[in-house]
Formats: sequence, structure tokens, C-alpha cells
Amino acid sequence: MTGRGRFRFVGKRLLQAIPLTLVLLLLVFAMLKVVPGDPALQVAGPRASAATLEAIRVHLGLDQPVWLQFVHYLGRVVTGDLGTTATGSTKVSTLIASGTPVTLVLLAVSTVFTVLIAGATALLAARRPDGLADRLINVVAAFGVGVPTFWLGIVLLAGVALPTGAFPIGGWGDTPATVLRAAVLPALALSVSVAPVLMASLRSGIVEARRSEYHAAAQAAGVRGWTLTRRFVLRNAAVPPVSLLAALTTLLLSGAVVVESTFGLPGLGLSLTQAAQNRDFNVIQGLTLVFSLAVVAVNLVGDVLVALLDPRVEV
Amino acid sequence: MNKWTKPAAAIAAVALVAGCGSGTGTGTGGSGTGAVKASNDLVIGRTVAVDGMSGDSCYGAGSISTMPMIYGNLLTNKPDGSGVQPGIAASYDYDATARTYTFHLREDAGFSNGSPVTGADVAFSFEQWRDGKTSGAYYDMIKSAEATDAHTVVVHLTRADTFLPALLTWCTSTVYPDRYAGMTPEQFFAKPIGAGPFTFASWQNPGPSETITLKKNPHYYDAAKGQPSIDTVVVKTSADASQQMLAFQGGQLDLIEGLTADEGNQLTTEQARIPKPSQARDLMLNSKRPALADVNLRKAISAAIDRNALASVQQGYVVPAEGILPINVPNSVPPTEPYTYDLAAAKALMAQRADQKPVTLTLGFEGSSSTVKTMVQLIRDQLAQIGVEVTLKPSDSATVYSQGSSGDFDMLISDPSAISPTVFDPISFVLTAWYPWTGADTALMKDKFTVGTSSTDDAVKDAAVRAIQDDARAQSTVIGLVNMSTAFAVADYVEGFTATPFLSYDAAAIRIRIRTGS
Amino acid sequence: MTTLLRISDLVLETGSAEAPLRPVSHVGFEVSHGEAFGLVGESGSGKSLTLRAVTGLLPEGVRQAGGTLELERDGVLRPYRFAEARGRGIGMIFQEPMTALNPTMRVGDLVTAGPRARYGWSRGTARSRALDLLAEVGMPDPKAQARMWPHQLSGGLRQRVMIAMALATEPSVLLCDEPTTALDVAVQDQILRLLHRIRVERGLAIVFVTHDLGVVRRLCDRVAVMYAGQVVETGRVDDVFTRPTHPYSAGLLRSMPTPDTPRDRPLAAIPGGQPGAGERPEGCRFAPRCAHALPACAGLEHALAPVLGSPSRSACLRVADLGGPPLDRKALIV
Amino acid sequence: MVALVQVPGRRRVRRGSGSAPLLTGAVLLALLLAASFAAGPLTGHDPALTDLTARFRPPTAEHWFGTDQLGRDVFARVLVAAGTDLPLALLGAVIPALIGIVLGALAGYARGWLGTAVMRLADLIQAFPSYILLIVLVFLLGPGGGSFLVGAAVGAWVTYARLVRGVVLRLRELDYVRAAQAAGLGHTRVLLRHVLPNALPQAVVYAASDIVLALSYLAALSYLGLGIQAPGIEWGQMIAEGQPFLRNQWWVSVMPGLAIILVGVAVRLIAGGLERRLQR
Repeated sequence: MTGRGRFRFVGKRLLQAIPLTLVLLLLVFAMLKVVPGDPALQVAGPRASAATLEAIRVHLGLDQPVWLQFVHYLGRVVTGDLGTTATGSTKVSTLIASGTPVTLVLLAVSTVFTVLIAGATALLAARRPDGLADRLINVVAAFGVGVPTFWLGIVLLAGVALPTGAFPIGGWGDTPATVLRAAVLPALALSVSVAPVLMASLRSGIVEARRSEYHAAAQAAGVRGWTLTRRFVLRNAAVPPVSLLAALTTLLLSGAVVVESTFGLPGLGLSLTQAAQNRDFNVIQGLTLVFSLAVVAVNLVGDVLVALLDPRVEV
Repeated sequence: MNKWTKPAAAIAAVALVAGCGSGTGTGTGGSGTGAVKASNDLVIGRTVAVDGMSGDSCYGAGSISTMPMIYGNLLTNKPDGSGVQPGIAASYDYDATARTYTFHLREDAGFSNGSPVTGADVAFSFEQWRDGKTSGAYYDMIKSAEATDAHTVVVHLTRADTFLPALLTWCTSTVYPDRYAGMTPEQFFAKPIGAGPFTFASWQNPGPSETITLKKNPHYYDAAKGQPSIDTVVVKTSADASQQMLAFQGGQLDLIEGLTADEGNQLTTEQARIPKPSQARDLMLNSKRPALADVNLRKAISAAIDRNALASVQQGYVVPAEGILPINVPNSVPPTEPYTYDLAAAKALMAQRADQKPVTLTLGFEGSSSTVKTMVQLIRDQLAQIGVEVTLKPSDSATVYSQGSSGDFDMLISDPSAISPTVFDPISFVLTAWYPWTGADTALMKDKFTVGTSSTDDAVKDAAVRAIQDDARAQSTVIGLVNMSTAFAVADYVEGFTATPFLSYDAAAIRIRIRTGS
Repeated sequence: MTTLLRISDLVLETGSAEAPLRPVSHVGFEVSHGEAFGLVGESGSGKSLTLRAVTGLLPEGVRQAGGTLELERDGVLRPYRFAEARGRGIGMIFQEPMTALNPTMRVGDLVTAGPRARYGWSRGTARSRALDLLAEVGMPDPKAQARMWPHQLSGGLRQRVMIAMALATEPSVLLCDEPTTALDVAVQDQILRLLHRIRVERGLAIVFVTHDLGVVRRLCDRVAVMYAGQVVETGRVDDVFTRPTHPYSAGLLRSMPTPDTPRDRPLAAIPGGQPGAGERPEGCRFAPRCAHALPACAGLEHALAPVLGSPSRSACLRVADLGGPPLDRKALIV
Repeated sequence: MVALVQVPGRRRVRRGSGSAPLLTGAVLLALLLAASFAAGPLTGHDPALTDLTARFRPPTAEHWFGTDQLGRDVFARVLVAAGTDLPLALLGAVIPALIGIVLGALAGYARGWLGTAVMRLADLIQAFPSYILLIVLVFLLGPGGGSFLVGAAVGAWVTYARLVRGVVLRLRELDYVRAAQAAGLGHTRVLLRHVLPNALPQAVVYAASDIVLALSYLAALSYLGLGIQAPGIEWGQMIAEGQPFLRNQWWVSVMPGLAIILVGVAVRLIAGGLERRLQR
């Protein structure tokens, strides 16, 4: 693929993502119409008079046709106005702005853990397919998928954080060092359930690459050591997992929601959980939008990455 | 030898290092005397977020303990809960006939920005309290406040009132610099300036998992006495009480507010500080709901609740309620006829209902506390015995409040706790919130509240309180469940901490035994 | 000419250690400097496995259970370590250039990956060497093609890349595993010419594994015929092709396709099929299919031995009394 | 829920009938399910009975898993909870599988707008992380097992639909399927005869990982108070209730966690065994 071809490919995928994004927005907008309750009442509070409510309805554009309301909604989303929380104390956009870095750091650290755990175990398991290590890792991986993330989180808190004192028991940090330390255990709990999925895919990729003719040919041509592993095994073995990227990310995001609640990390997931518990509509709506747009973006990145890693992929 | 071993081992090693992290907790944790902490910082854990930085919006336990740290009050509670004591005001005079209070301010009180607290500041503050959107109603007896000199403020009332001194200890009575020191209210409350022992430094992730950091205020009025002793206060809020307990045991928290029996029972007796039970826990019944409009159902519910059982699961922290108001508060008297558990009577009352349809009710409560969760399960089981089916509905405290205020509930658990040394304090909550929320008739309570708060005679006050309790029993829209102690978990190296019965405590007096030398 | 590569008594096993199967048993041959050596046989005869064993790149599950592999170094034949020999001395070309070229690497990078890993060539050195090598193997526009991905090239060009890759470490012997099987006839010819040219220019020794006798005839100096995991006859190409000393070689030659017979036609001249590794008879493995077999053939495994009156060596018990007339020369014209 | 393409335990199809693991897993689940209906008689304790005099008893011969903060028998409750968790997790995987197979077949056979519509819908669904979709649906529909099932059905059918559609697209070009259609066999017959057998092994693997995922999501929801509500008894909810006592009365929340892991292992055994059988 030439440079221009790549550019065009990315552009094409971006264009393809636009209708999906619009439909997503429509869907999230439609949530507003499905939920029982008067949005004007939410804004005005319970003690508002009928006149106030009517004024707010006009102000919110609730007296206009639905399509126009949707256009207005789009306008508000574009300008970052997602309303306030149910108690009115905080803007949803503020909540998202403060929660996003937390969730991103958590996701980043878990991704690192997931890749390290999956990479190391996959390499180990692939050394001898069906060997003792391979079988053992497979069994452990099956357990890993089955262990409930939140339960593991509790156990890590009581069993690791408490006795060692090396990690904060719940909560987040305020400096890079404390933030990273706070992310370690939650990320670990998260990785345990996600790493096996990546591991399985990576392992079969490695086995396949190692059995390949190009691997033998490279060896015959004198390629050895880390170059052989990196350029003739890992690079090729990375293609199937990268095509899993979107699926893995949604799995990680799902897990992050649970883990943030377990560890009390002030991220988007905790906000979502608390909003669901407190039936805070605006927050749910805003966060749903953020999460789904993130997935669309990740899908996009995943497709582009696959194309970069595997030049054979049709552009 | 396979080529794979080396990279695999290298990655595994990296994973191990990354997984282990480094560093140690802030505290040494540990138990027994002689425990010390590495730094002069107090890390406080709690489950309830503050309600903002404005005193006007203060209603929850988080704000009740935080506001006095930042702003300071004219008067404060005596640690044993028996009355008020001087704060920013060194003394006050009251003239019942002239309906005026005169406050004499301390001359050494200063705001965190360095300017001294003057009469003008206090007069401005009185106006802000009275005009507040949320809590202004408590201050409706105030006609005007004026600074007669730099350290004297005269407050004129519309009626005789003995409640004001207690009110001035509340978290709503926050002393502000005059005209918010030249800032808009938005600017001011984003980075408030106060005369309390600590200065606002930062407020991260406002909400259920917020972190508030406060620094020592060098201009605090007791600075000469070496108060506050602590350099930094960090308040960490988390909805998960059990997690906080672990953090405390791991030495990562030095103090936990709002400790309940479940958590307290996991601590040593020195660590769990339990004041006398003076927090009422009531059940609100929304009489605007068709089923609950029938007083027979409300009374049946009251009779079907076994308050001894509720108390027994939290021994040492909780006693059964006799009325709706907290005990161990000055002028608190029980109703003429205390609650009794009588299943037969409850069933009889159920049979007397006008509408014999089966009853299904939701029960809202603040879900972060395991003791509340246990309590509501027991209530659900108990009410099932008279055929009332209960659906439990946990939320966070802000949501419970908004459910109550918007009337969006069948039954709601709430705590009309005393936060100042007079029973008229919880009565005022019930009068302005609980009763309107449940659709109760407020006429008698309003009347008796005025009678009680305009008198200086304890007998008059007691009689008014008893009438209020009896009225509550008759209406049964608010039902007393238990009286609780809100306890504190205090690390062994924390000294000078006194657990007061009113949720707030004197943070300025707290000292930390720190590690000396290297 | 001195011996460059000597394989002796090579035994390859698969399956469990208790009951192993031997796809290759006691195979040996020698290749001299600059010599082209052919290893022919049907699929399953073990010729490709033998070649792989020379570089130590046996497929999973196949192991070397015996034998000595020696390579000349400073005038002396000595056993070699695979990892060493691969980068210096032995190069290899694979049958399917499509699967043998890493699809995720550009042609230029691929060609010099070996010496870069081994000698730590700088990027610049590697790039200019890659262009030289690509030019040497006759890539029409090395600069442009170095930037391409393998899948963008035609089969013939891919095989040229494969050859360039094998030449990058300056081997003294090039192992070719059916290098033209996957290619069009016209392209086959180009590749064969290329290999011949390189051999001459570089003074390379080449080991050709193929089932195409025509190729052997055209390119090789000496040949070994393999059947069921054994070498049944070895000798100079001229001798073996004109006067085969083993009935199997003779049959093979008789069935040799002329340019107009379909490529994968079975060996019509010999009835039956080659036995698999698990079903080999005692004694001479060809005996069940051999028109000349005696009862003694089934009992005795006959090792390669010199043949009276011929420079070849044969594994046939009856080589002396069969002798046989020379083959019809017409069949050998390619 | 999203069934992922690669799941440990799947790739290795060893020789053997797979009967032993299949049987072990099935027996484990069957025993657990059966015990859930007879938890009371089996343990000698009423799982719902609060006994404030018997709070926090550690595991003994009387109370195998100890008692909780209300003096209820944890073993009896763990067993009863199996009756909530297992059927819901099972349905949470089977319902979307059925929906996905039907929609996938539809998308494969019906070229044109219908097929496109189904696949676009699949794209849309996949834009939501499964658990977040679940939370949103629970929010819209209210907490409870029904909402959970709807959420699972909406989220997890996509994988099956894609799988079946792929097989249909591949098979419809094959001669024998054409012949079958020419011979007058309906789409349903072709689907049952030719498509399902081809898609089944992988669908079973997906479903197995979906059951495990569904269980962990159900437990997570309930743990957060959004799933099964008391007085319903559910493992995640039990873990949440026992969490405050984790240090001194660990059994209250550790036991239900172990139960979840046990089910995960049993499902994995069954899936592995079934797959081996189906691929023979």
C-alpha cells in the first residue's frame, strides 16, 4: 500500500463511520423520548410552577417537532452541552472531562498488562504446542475468563493492597506516580479476564507463524535471534489479535465499568454505574454517547492498523 | 534450546516489575501505642460527598464536617453536645424583648487570604444565609444584621428566638468575607476563602468519589495556641464503606467519618470512637401515594417494625427509637406513648384499611452503608408479615435527597440528625423537609416549633417537643426507627480527636504523632 | 574438486520415541565445490526432508535420529552447527515463493534480513546491498521493487527475491527445494537459467531437489535417486540417465515426461505406489513393485555399492546380473 | 455480551470423544441446579430465614459455608442462588444465539435491503460495549432478570448472525446446496441440514463463552445493585452484601465467588467436550 493509498483508505473508513455515528446519536437521542418523566421537570426541579415548566419547555425546544429537536440536540452535542446531573450540581460535560483521563489511564495500563501477560504466556505456550506449559496456561486462562472481575478486585484489595501497603485501597492519585500506582491493581483485575482472549489469538498466531515457510526461509537465510522473533513471528502473529482489537476494547471498556466501581476510581465507568443506580438520565445519555463513539473510533483505528500490519489487506 | 525462551522471559520479567509497583503507604498503620505516621497529614475517609462549597446548600454529613474546617462558625458545639461555645464570636448577648443579638468577634480571627474577620464580613454573611435559596428558611427570623464596629455585629430579629445560637453552629452558617472578597459567587465557591482552621486547596472529581485537599490556615484564630497542628487535610470520599475500612486498616486513612457497627466491629476499641447515640433514623411514608394515604396502613407499618431487632444487629451503636426525634440532645423528650412492636395490632390495622388491595411499596435508602442495607432487609422481612411487599431501592445520598424533595418515593429512610445542641434543630429539618415531602400536616409542628424556640424555659420547650412527638405518632408519616451513634475510626497515632454527637468535630485540635528523626 | 558438503547416514524419525517412523533412513551424499547435485524422487521419497535436515529446519515432529552433516571450512570437512552454517555457507530456496516470503515485510528489507540480523549491517549498507542483490537476480527495477510487498510481485519475481535472500549471506552451497515447481513453464526456464548463471558466476555448489528429471538432466553434474526414504542409486547424471543401475531409476526414466505429457502423470511404467513411512517392507523397499525381484530381495536390505563396469553406485542386489541395455536416448530429450 | 473469536480451550481439538469432560461438566451443573431446588432440605437451613442470634458463624459442620450478617446459612443461599444464576446465564446465551442464527440466516439468504439492514443493525449494536449496553437497558427497563435477558439478547446475537451468515454465503455457492434447493428443499431444510451443522461447533464455542460472560455480567450487575434485587438471591448480590466483612468473615463473599468460578469451569468442560464431539 502506498502512502496515498493509506490516506485514501483512512478517509474512506472515516466517511463510512459518519452514518453510523449519526444513527448512534439518533439512538441516544431517542433514549430521551423513551424514558418516562418530564425533562422540563428535571431541569426546573420539583417545586417549579406550571408557567416556569412551560417556559423551560420552550427554552429546551420541547414544543418543536421531533426532527428539529434532534437537530438542536446535535448542535448541543457538538458544542459539548450534555446537560447537568440530576441533582443539578455538575455539568455532564464536566463529569466526562474529569472521568475520561481516569478511564483512559486505566485502559492504557490494562492494555499494557494484557499485552504483557498475553504476550509472555502466548510465547511460552507456543514454544511447544500441546506441551505441559501450553496445557497449563490454557487451564489458567480458562479460570481467568471465568473469574468475576469485581470479585477478583475485592480479593486483590483485601489480599494484596492491604497486606503489602504498596497500593492505594480504592481511589485515584493526583501525581503521575500515584495515579499509576492506583491503576495497577484495577488494571490487573481487568487484564485477568481479557488477557486469555488475546493470549489464545496471539498463541495461534505465533504457532502459525513459526510453522510457516517464511519463518523457515528466514532462518535458512540466516535470520536469527530477536530479529527473527520480532519481524517474522510477532509482527505476523499480531495481525489476528489486532483484528480483535475492537472486540478486545469493548471487553476492556465493559470490564473498566465494573472495575472502576469495585476500586472506587472516579472514571466514566463509575459515573455510569452511579448514574444507573441513581437513575440519572442525562449522565447515562452522555456517557452512552461517549462510550459508543469511542468504540466507533477504536474500530476505525483497528481497521487501519490491520491494513498497516498486513499489506495484503484489500484497500 | 529454543529461540523463544529469551524474549518470553524478558517480557515476563517486565510484567513482574510493572505488576509489583513500588512505594509504601502513607501511614505506618499498625496498632498499639507508640504508632507514628511519616507525615503531618490527616487523611479522612467518608462515604458522603459534600453538597458544594456554599453553606446554603449544606445538608449532608460530608458538608457538615467539611464546612466548619474551611469557613469557621461564630459559635461551635461543645464536644459533649451539651451546648454551644465561642468560635469566631468570643461572646454574644441576647435581648429577648428587643429581639436582638449582639456578637463580639475575636480580634485574632483571620481569613485564609490574610484579612481579619470584621463585623462587616459577619453582617454580610448573615444576609447571605437569610437570602439563601435552599437554607434561607432557617434564618427567616433575621430582619437585619449590621456591624456597629470592626468587631461587633448586631442582629435584629422579627421574633423572639432562642434557636439562633444553635443555628450558628450549623454548616449553613458559614462566615464569608464581605462581598465575597470582590469575587462573583461562582468564582468564590470555586476557590472559597474562609476563617476556619484550614484553607481550601483543591477539589478533585466533585461527586461520589471526590478528593478535597485543605491546607493549614495560618490566620486561624487559635493559631497562637498552635492550632491547627496538622499541615494538610485530605478528604477522600468513596461510596464503598468496606473499601474504606480496608484502607484504614492498611494505614491509608487516618480517620473515618460515619463509622457504623459493621465496620466498627472490625476495629479495636481504641480505634472505634463511639459518641452517645443522638442520630435519629426515621422512615418517611409518602401519604400522597394512594395506598399510604390511609393512616391505618402507616400505623400498621409502624407497629409491624421490630425496632429491637433493628438495633440488635448493630449492638453498641444503635438503640430502638421511641419517637421520631433524636435522643441525648438538650430538650429531647420521648412521646407520651413510645413505639411498641405489636404484630397483632398491625394486622388488625391492616384489616381496617378502606382499600384492601395488596400493598407493594418501594423503600429508598442510601445504599453505601452496609448497616442500612441490613436494616432495610429486616424491615422488608418484618413488613412481609403483615402482607406489605417491599422493593428495596438503594441510591446515593444526593439522590435520596432529590427523591425526597421531589416526592418520588413510597418509603424513604432518612436521618433527621441533630447537628447542634438542641432538639429544635432536627425538628426544623422535619418541619421544612420531611413533613412537606411526606404530605404531613405541618400546622402543629410549626406552632410548637415557634413556641419552643421563642422561649428560654426548658419546661415550655419540653412540652412543645412532646406535643410534636405525639403528633408525629398520630400522623405516622414519619416513623422513628432507631437512634444511632455516628462513630469515627481513628488511627492510633491521631491525638486530640474528640468524637462529638453532632457529626462535626474540631479538626483544629487534632494532632498526629509523627515520626521524628530520620 | 574438493568435497564441500557431506551427508552421511542421515536418519530422520517421526512419531513416538517407542515406535518411531523413519521417513528418511541412512541417506548419504557428497557435494563438491561448484558442483550441481540433483536429488530426485517421487513425492514422499524423503528428498525434501533430507534437504531440510541439511539446514536443520525440519518440520515440527520430525527429528534427526542419526547421521553426520559436514561442511568444508578451511580445507577440512567438519560437522557444523546449523545456526552458523545458515548464515555462512548454506543457503536455501523454497518451493513456494508465495508462502516463503514474509508477507509483512518489504522486499528490500526481506532480502537483507539475514545479514542484518547476523552482521548488524547498517540500514544504508543493507539497502545498497539489497539493490545489488536484486539486480543480480535480474529484477527489472530493483529500486522500485525493493519498496514493494511480496504479494505485489509475480511468481517469477518472488522466486528471484527468494534467491536474492538466499544469496545475501554469501553461501557456498545453495539448496534448492523444487524451486520451479510452482511456476509457469516459461518462468521456470528463466529461473533455471538464473540459477545456472549465478552458479557459474559465483562458483556456487547447488543441491537440487526435484521430481523433474529434465531439470536434473539440464543442470546437474551428479544425481542421487531416492525411493521410500533411501538413496537407491547415485552417480554422474550422464551415467545414471543413460545406464541406470537400479530398476527404480530405470522405471523413473522410462516414465519421464516429454514436453507434451501432463506434469503430474503417475509413474505408468512402474505398477503400484511408493510405500509410506509406516508400511515399508523388509529388505529392498522397491522389491514388491520390481519386475526383477527375487525372494532374496525381500530379506536383505542392500546398501549402496559400486557397480561393476559403471561409475554409479546402486542399492540393487541384482545389479550385476541385470546390467540391462542402455535406455532409449529419445526419452531423454527435454 | 460478545463472543470472541478466540477463546482458550477452543483451539485444541485432541483426539478422543470428549465424553469425560462433557460428562464431568454436565454433572456438575446438573447437581448444582438440582441442589438449588432442594437447598432447604439439603442443607437443613432455610436460605431466607434470618436468625439474629446466629450471625457470622464461621464454616462448621452445621453451617458448611458459615452464616451471614443476618444469620442466614451461606451454603443454602449459594445453592439457591444457582437456581437464579444458572437459568439466567443459560438463557442469556441461548436466546441471543437463536435470534442470531435466525437473523444471520435471513441476512445470508435474503440479498438486498433485508440482508443489509440486518448487518447494519449488527454494526450499530457492536458500537456499544456489551456491558454498557446492558446497563443502559437495565436503566431504561428497570433492574431485574427480565431486563438482563433483554440486554443480553440485544447485545449478543450479532456474533451468531455474522457466523451463520458467513456459512450461508459460503454454502449457497456450493453445488450440493444448489442441488438441494433445486430439489425443492425449502430454506429451512437447507438451513437445518447444511448450514447449522457447519456453524454449530463454532456457535457452541461462542455460546459457552457467552454463558460465562453472561454469568459474570449478571453477577456484576447484581453486585452493583442493578441486577437481581433482594429478596431474590444471587451470587453477585451476596458478594456485595458480604464485602464489608471480607476481612473477618470472609466466607460471606468468598463462597459465592467460588461458585461463579465453578460454573465457569463446568461450562468450559462442557464446551470443550461438545466441540470435540461435533467436530468428529
